[in-house]
Amino acid sequence: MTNMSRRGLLRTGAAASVLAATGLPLRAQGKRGGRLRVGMNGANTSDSWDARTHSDIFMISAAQGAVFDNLTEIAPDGSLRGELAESWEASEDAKTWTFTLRRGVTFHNGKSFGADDVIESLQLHVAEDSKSAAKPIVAAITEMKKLGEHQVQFTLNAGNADFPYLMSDYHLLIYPAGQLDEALSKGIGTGLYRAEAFEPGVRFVGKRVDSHYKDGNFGWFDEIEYIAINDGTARMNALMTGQVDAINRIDFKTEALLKANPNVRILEVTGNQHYTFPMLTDVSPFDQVHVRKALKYGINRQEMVDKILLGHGQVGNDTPIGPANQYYNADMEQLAYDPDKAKFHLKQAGIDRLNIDLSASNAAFNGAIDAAQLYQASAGAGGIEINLVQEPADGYWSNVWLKKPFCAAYWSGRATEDWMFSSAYEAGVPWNDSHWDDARFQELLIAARAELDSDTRRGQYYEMQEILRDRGGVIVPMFANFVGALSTKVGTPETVGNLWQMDNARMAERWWMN
Amino acid sequence: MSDKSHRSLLLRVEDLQLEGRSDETWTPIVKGVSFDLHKGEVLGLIGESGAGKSTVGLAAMGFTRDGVRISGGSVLFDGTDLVTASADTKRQLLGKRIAYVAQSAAASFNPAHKIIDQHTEAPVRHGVSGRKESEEDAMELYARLRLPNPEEIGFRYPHQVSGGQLQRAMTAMAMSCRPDLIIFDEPTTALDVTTQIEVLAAIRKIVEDFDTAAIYITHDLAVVAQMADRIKVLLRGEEVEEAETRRMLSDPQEEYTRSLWAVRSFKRPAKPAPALDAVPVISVQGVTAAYGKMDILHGVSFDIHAGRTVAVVGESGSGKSTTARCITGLLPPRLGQIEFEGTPLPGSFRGRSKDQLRQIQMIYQMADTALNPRKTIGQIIGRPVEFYGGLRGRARRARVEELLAQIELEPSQYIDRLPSELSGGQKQRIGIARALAAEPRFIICDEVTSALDQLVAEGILKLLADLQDELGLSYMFITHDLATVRSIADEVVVMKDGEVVEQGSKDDMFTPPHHPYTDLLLSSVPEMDPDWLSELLKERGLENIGDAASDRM
Amino acid sequence: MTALLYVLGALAALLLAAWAMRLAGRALSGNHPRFRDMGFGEAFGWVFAAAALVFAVWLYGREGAVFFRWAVQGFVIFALAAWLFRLAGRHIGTGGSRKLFRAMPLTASFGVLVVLIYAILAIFAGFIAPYGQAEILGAANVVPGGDPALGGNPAYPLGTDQIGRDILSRLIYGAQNTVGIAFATTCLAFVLGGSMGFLAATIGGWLDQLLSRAVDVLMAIPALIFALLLMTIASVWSARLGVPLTLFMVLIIALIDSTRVFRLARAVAGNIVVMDYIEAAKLRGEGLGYLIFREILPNALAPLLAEFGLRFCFVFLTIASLSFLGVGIQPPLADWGTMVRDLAQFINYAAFAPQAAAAPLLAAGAIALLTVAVNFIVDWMLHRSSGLKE
Amino acid sequence: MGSVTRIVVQRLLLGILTLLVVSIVIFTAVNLLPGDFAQAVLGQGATEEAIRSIRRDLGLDQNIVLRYLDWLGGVVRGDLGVSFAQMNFQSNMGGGEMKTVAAQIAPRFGNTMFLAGVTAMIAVPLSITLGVLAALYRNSAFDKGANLFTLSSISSPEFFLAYVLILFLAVIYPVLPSLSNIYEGMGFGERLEKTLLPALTLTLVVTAHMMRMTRAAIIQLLSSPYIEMARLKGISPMRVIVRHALPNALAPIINVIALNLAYLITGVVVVEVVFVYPGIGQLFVDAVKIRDIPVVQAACLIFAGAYILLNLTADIMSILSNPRLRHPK
Repeated sequence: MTNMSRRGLLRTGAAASVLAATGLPLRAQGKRGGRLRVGMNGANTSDSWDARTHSDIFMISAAQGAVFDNLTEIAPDGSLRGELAESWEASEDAKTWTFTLRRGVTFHNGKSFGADDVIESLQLHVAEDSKSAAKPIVAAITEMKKLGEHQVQFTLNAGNADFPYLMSDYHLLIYPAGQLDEALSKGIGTGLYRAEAFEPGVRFVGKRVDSHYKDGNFGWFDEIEYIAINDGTARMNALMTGQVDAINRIDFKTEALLKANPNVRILEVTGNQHYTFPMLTDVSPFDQVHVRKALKYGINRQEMVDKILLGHGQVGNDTPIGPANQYYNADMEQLAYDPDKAKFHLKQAGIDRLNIDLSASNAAFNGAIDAAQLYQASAGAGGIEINLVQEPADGYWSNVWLKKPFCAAYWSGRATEDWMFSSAYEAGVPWNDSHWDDARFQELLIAARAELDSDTRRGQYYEMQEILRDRGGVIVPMFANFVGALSTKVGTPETVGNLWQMDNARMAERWWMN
Repeated sequence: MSDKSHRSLLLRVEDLQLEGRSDETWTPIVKGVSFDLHKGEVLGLIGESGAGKSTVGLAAMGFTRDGVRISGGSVLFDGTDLVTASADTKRQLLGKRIAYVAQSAAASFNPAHKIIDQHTEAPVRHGVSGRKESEEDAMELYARLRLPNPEEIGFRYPHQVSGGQLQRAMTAMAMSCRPDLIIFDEPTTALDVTTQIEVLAAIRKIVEDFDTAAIYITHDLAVVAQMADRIKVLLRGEEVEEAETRRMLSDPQEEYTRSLWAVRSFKRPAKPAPALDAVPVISVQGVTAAYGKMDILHGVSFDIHAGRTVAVVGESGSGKSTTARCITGLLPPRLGQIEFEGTPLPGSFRGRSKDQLRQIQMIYQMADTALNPRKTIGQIIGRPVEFYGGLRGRARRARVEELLAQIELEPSQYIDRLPSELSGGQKQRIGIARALAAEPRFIICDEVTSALDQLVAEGILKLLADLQDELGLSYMFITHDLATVRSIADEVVVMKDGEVVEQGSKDDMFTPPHHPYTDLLLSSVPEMDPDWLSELLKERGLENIGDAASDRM
Repeated sequence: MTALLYVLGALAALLLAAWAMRLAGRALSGNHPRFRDMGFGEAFGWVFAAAALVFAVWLYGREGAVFFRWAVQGFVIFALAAWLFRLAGRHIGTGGSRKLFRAMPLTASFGVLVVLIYAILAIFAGFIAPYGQAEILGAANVVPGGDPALGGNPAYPLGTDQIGRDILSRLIYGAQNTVGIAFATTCLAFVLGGSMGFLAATIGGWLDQLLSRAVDVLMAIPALIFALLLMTIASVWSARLGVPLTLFMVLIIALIDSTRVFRLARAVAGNIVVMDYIEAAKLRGEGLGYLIFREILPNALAPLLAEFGLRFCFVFLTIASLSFLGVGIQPPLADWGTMVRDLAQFINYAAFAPQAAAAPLLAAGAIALLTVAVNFIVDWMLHRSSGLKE
Repeated sequence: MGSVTRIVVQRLLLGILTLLVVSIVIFTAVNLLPGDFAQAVLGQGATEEAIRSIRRDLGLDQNIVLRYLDWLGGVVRGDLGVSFAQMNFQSNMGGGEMKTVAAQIAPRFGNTMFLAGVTAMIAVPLSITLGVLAALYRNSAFDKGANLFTLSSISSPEFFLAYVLILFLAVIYPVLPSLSNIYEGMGFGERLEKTLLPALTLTLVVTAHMMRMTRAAIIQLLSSPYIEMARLKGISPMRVIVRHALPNALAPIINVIALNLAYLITGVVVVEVVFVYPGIGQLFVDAVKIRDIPVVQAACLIFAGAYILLNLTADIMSILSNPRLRHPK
C-alpha cells in the first residue's frame, strides 16, 4: 500500500493518521512552542475569510494553512492524503465518490464536524448563481448525498479520477453548517489555529487550539502571526532585523548577499507556476503549425531563465505540466533555441519573414516586458519580427488576455494534469487561451480523466505533453521557482511542498522553532 | 526756551562716525558729528534725506540698525560711553533713562498688544514701577496729552486709534519711566497739518512739564523752530553748523543753511483770470462717485482752463485723489460727468479713444511705484512716444532725447539707466517726461513733491511752471501742502469729506475771510517763527486747533 | 529609561560646561565684549557644537562607521570643490561673473557647481556613460561594489541590474531622463500656472473667482494621490494613442503643480497690478498682452524664478515618488526613482556589505544632491533680491 | 466678533462646495479608470458571466449620474455606503450584517491621525524652536547649520530618508523597529515605539518647511519699527522675539503648519509602504487597485475634508491672532 496514490489504482485513499495507525511511522520532527511571525505580500484590505475570493498567498496561508481544513490535502511529496476525510472510494466509472469523514472533530466554536458541514460548504461553490472562483472545479458534481453523519457521497456528471485531488483546492474549505455567516466573518474552522486577530490587509494572528486531530504530527507553534508586507525591501528588512521569522518572495538580485548572512536561509522549490506566451490557434498566422513551430524555435528559453528568473527556475517545454505534477514527463526531449529551424519552418509555412504583434505588460508576470524584449531579440535571428505592444497593466486580464492573438500570460499551475488541461486546454473552456482544439488531445483528455489505472493514465498524459510540445499553441518558456527566506531559528521538514509558495502555504502546520 | 546751556551736561557726542554696508563693503555714512546736550535742553537735528540725522539719533542711544556700525567716536551719556558699553548696560539705560519716539506711531506700536500693555512694559521690566501704578500713570499722561477718554484709550489696540492720537500715546509711552533724554525721530512727518499741530503742542508741553532733554530730528525747519533750543544742521553725514534757534533762523552762516532757509521764496505771479466765455480744458460737473456702496464724492464741480494750474487741497481722505481717478476714468462717476474741451468724456477709460487718453496725463506721488523698475528710462519714455506718436527707431530715440533735455537731464547719460539708479528728484522728472511724451493738454499732478526734499521739490515745481509756460499745459495740482499751493497755483479748490468747501483764485483764498475749514488749514501751517506755535495756542486755545476743530466742522 | 537618564545627564553636563566656558572666557579675556555680551544660550550652542564635533571625530575613527566616514568625506570633498570653484570663478571670466562670484556664499557656489556638473552629465550622457542605458550586457544582476567575493565585477563598479544593464551608465543617463523630464514638467507648469495666475490678477472679477475656486478644488485633492489616479487613467490612453506614458506624466504633474504656481503668480502679480506704472500703462490704453508680458512679467520674474527652483525640486521628488510607486518614468528609460526602488533591497545588507548598500543610496543621493544644490541657489537668489530691497 | 463668524460661515460654505466639486472630480476620475471592480477582483478569472453578475449586484451597470446622485444622497445623510468588496462578499452570502465604509476606514484613519499626531508633536515644537533660534542668531554658524541640515532633508525623496533612517536606526544600530505594523489593542507605549521611525522620517520631511517659514516670518518682522521700538525700550532679545515678534508672525506660521499637517494626513503613502504602516493611504491605494469606488470616494472626501478643515482652522486662527480682525474699529 505504500505510495498508493503514486501508482496502481486510484480508487481509494485514506488519511495519513490512518496510515500511522496501520504501522507506518510518521516522523514527528518538530517540537511544540514558540511564535512564528511571517511577512508576506499579497494581502489586501478587501480580504475576508470567504475562501471563494481567495487568490493570494496571505489569505491562503491564513485560511487553508491555519484556520480551516479541506477534505483532502496534498502532502509535501505531492501525494494526496485525507484531512477531514478519513478515506474515500470511487465507483468503477469514477463517477460516484464516497468520502468517510473523520470523527470527533470540532469547530473552534465547539460545534462538532459532520456530513452537513461538507455539503453546505461545497454548496457555496456548486450553487447555480455562485461567483466562486472554484465553480469550474465543482461544476461536475450533480449530487451530494449524506449517507450518514460521517459519510458523504458525490455523484459527478462524468468520471473523474482526480476528484479527491480537487477537494484539496484552497477554495473548498469546510465551514460549520448553519453558521456560515459567523464563520465567514469571524473565521471559524477546524484548523490547528483559532483566528485570534484579523485585520484585512494588515495582519492575522492565530492561536493553537488545545487539542487537534493532527496533534503530534503537525502544528508545533503556540501562536502564529502573519504580517502583510507588500514592499519587498521592507519584507527583507523585517527578516534581517529579526522582526519576522520568515518571508515569501525574495528578490533574486540580493541572493548572493543574502547567502552571506549566517542567520538566514533560503527556501527554494521548483513548482508548477509557469510563464507563457499563448497564441490563438484559430487566428492567422497562428493557425499554421509551422508558424507555431517557428515561434517555438525562435525563443531562447535558457536565456529567459537566466535573465528573467536569474536562474531560479527551469526551462519549459511548452507544456503546463511541471515538476510538481505526478505525470510530469521529465524525459521528453527539450525544445532548444534554433533560429535555423525557425527559418526552416517559416519556409515550410510559405512565409519569408513573419511580422507579428506581441502584447505584454508586467501585469502578466513580473518581467514580462523584459521577457518579451528578449524574445524579440532572439526571434529576430530566426526571421521573425516581433513587434512588442506594451499594454496597460490595469485590465490586462480582461482586455488583452484571451483577446489579443499573441500575448504574455501566467499560470500558477494545478495539482493534477487533468485539472490543468481542463482549465486551459480543453476545447471550449473559457480560459483556453490558445483556443486549443486538437482531436487526439481532446480524446486523450476525456479518456484519462476517468482512467483509474495509473500506468495507463501516465501513458495518456505523456502523449498529451508531447502533442503540446510539438503542435501546441502556448509557448511555455519557463517554470519559476518559489523562493522564500527564513531565519535559521525556524525548522522545516526535509521535503517542502512545491505546489505553492511557503510549503504549499502550510508553514503554520509543518514548521517549528528550533 | 530759556538758555539751558549752563545746566549740567547729560549727553556728549564726540566725533561720532558711522559706517553702512552696501555691496558687501562698509562705507562711511556719518563722518564725525559732535554735540553736547544739557539737562532739559532740546536739540534740533535737521537735514535732508540721506544726511544721517536718524542714524545719529539712534547712535546717541548706543543703537545701530542692521547694516550700520559705529566706527569711531564716543557717546557719553551721564558718564557711560554707550559705544563700548555692554549690551546689558545699554539695555538698562534704554527705555528707562533714554527713550525714543519714532516717525510712524502706527508702525511702531505692536499691533498684537494693547497700547497700555506696551506702555507699562518698560517700567515693569526695568523695575521702575508696578503694573498697576504704571497703568494709572499712563492714564494721567494721556490726560495731560489731551487724548480723548484717557481712562479707556489705553485698552484699545493700536489700529483702533487715529494716527495723531497714537503719536501722542507714543510720547506718553516714552515718558513712562520719566527718562532724562528722549529722541524724537520725525514724529510728525507722516501726519496731516491739522493733526501735526496738536502733536507738536503735546510734545512741547510734556517735555517742558518734565524738564526732559530731547533730540528732535526733522527735515521741516518750521517745525524745528517751534521745538528746539538749539539747531544743528547736517549734510550728507557731515556737520554744517550749529547755533541757538533764533540766531540760526535769523543769521545762518553757511551757504547750505541759507539755501535751505530760502526754499520757500519761489512764487509765481498769478495769471489773469480766464475769459468768461472760454471753454475749460477740463470741466468736472457734479461728480458723485462711490467705491462699492459708499459715496466718496458728493457733487464735485470745478473747471480747469487752458494754461492754468488748479490746486486741489485737503487732508487725507478728503477725496482729492478720487476726483483725479474720476477724471482719468479709472473710477467712472455714479452721477455727473467730465467734459474735455466741451465734449463729455466716457466714464470709464476703457471707453475713451486713444486721443482722449492721450490728452489727459498723470504724474504720480511716488516715483518709485510709478516707474517700472525693470525698464530703462529710454523704454519708459519711449513707449508713449511710440504708442501715440507712432515713432520708431531713430525718430523715437531723438524724441526721447528731446524730452530728456526738456526735463533738464543729460540724455546720453540717462537714457539707458534703470529707475533704481536715479535719485528721487530725477525719477520724478522721468515721470514728467513720460507725461509730456504723450503731448497732452492736461496733466494731473498727484502730490508730486510731497515725497521729496524741499530743495528738490522746488526744482520740480519750477520745471513744471516752465513747461506750462512753454507748452500751454493745464495742471490739476493735488496737494496737502499749502506752501506748494502758494507757489504754483492760479486757482484753489478746497475739499473736505468728498465735497468742495471753497474755490476761487489763489489770492482770494489766501486773503481773509475764509471758510472756517480753509482757515483751519491755513492757520495750521507752521511758520519759520520760533514763537508761532506759542502765539497760535495763546490766540486760539487748544480746543480750536487740530482734529478737535476739524471734527467739529 | 536608562537611555533617557543618559541623555538628561549629558544635557546637564553640557549646561554646566557652557556656564563654565563663559565664566572662563570672561576671566581670561579680561571681559572682552565677545564673552561679555554672550548669552547663555549662545554659550550653550558653542559647547554643544564642540561636543558634537568631538563625537563626530570619535565616530569617524571608529570601525564600522563606514557610512559616516563616507558622509564626512563627501561633505569635505564637496565643500572643498565648491571653495575651489568659487576661487576659480573669482579669477576667471568676465568682470560681471567675477563680481558675482565674489559675493557668493560657499553654499551657492556649491549649488552652481553641482548644477553645472549635472548639466554636463545630462547633455553628454552618451559620451560619458561606459555603456548604453538600455544595453543588455552579459552578466545580469552583478552586485554593486565590484567585489568578486560578494558577486561583484570590477567592470561594473556599481553592478548591473536584473537584466544586465550597467547601473553606473543608467545612473548617468538618469541625469538626462529624470532631470530633463522634471525640467520640462516644471517649465510646463510655469507656463500654465503663470499665465493663468497673471490673467486672474490682471483681469480679476469672475475669471479670477473661477480660476481660484478651480485651483482650490485641485489643491484639496492630495497631489501624489491625484497623480496616481490620473496616471492610472493615462495608462489606458497612452496605450490607445500610442503616446509614451511619460508624456502623460509630464502633463499630469505639470497640471497639478501649476495650481501652486498659479497661487504664487496671482499673488505676485496682484502686488504688481496695484502699482502706479500699471495704472499709467492702462490709462495709456495698452492691451492685455502688453500689460502682462511687458509690464508685469519682468517684475514678477525674480520671485517666480526662485519658485521655479523650488518647484523643480518638488516635481523632481514627485516624479521620483511616482517612479518609486511604479507609475513614473517607464522602462527602458533609466530613472533614479525607479533605480532606488529596484536597488533598495541592498540597504538591508549595509551591516556587512556597505559597498552594496551604496548603490541605492547613490541613486537617491543623486536626487538629493541636485535638489539641495538648486535650493542653495534659490536661497541665495532670494537673499540677494531681498538684500537689494533694503 | 460678528464679522469673524460671518467669515467662518462663508469659508465653511465654500469648503462644502469645494468638497462637492472634489467628489464629482474624483467620481469621474475613478469611473474613468480602466477596468472596474468586477474585472479587478476577478483578475485572470474574469469570465463575461461573472463580471456581469458582479456588476449587476453592485449596480455598476446603472447610469453614472444616477450612481453619483445615489452616493451623494447617502453622504448627505451621513452614510458613506458599503465598499464593493463588502457588498460583493455579502451578495455571495445573501444578507447579514454589512461593514460600512465608515467602519472600514475609521481604524485606518485613526492610525493615520496617530502617526500625524506623533509627527506633529515632534515636528511643530522642534521647527518653531529651531526657527526662533535661527532668527535670533541669524547668519550665525547655527543658522547656517540648521539651514543646511533642513534643506538637505527636504531635498531628499521620502523613501530615501526612510531607508537611511532604517539603515542607521534599525539595521546598523538597531534601536527602533523598522516594521510599523501597529494594530488595534496594542499598548500605547508599543504603538509609539513602532510609530517612531515613520514619524521621524516625516519629521525630517516637514520640519524644514515650517522652520524656514518661522525664521523668515520672524526675520521679516525683526526689521519692522515696533520691534526696533521694543529693543529701544531695553527689552531682552528673547522677549523681543517671543512677545513682540512671534504673535505677529503667527499667521504665516499657522498656515504653514496647517499645510504640513494636511500633508501628514493625506500624503504619506510612500512612508506607509516603506514602513508597512496600516494607514489610510495604503487603504486608498488598495482601493484604487481594485476600483472599490465607495472606498476611494470616502477616502478622497476625508482627504479633501481634512485639507479644507485645516485650512479653515488656519484661517480662523490667523483671524484670531490678528487683533485688527478680532477687534474691528
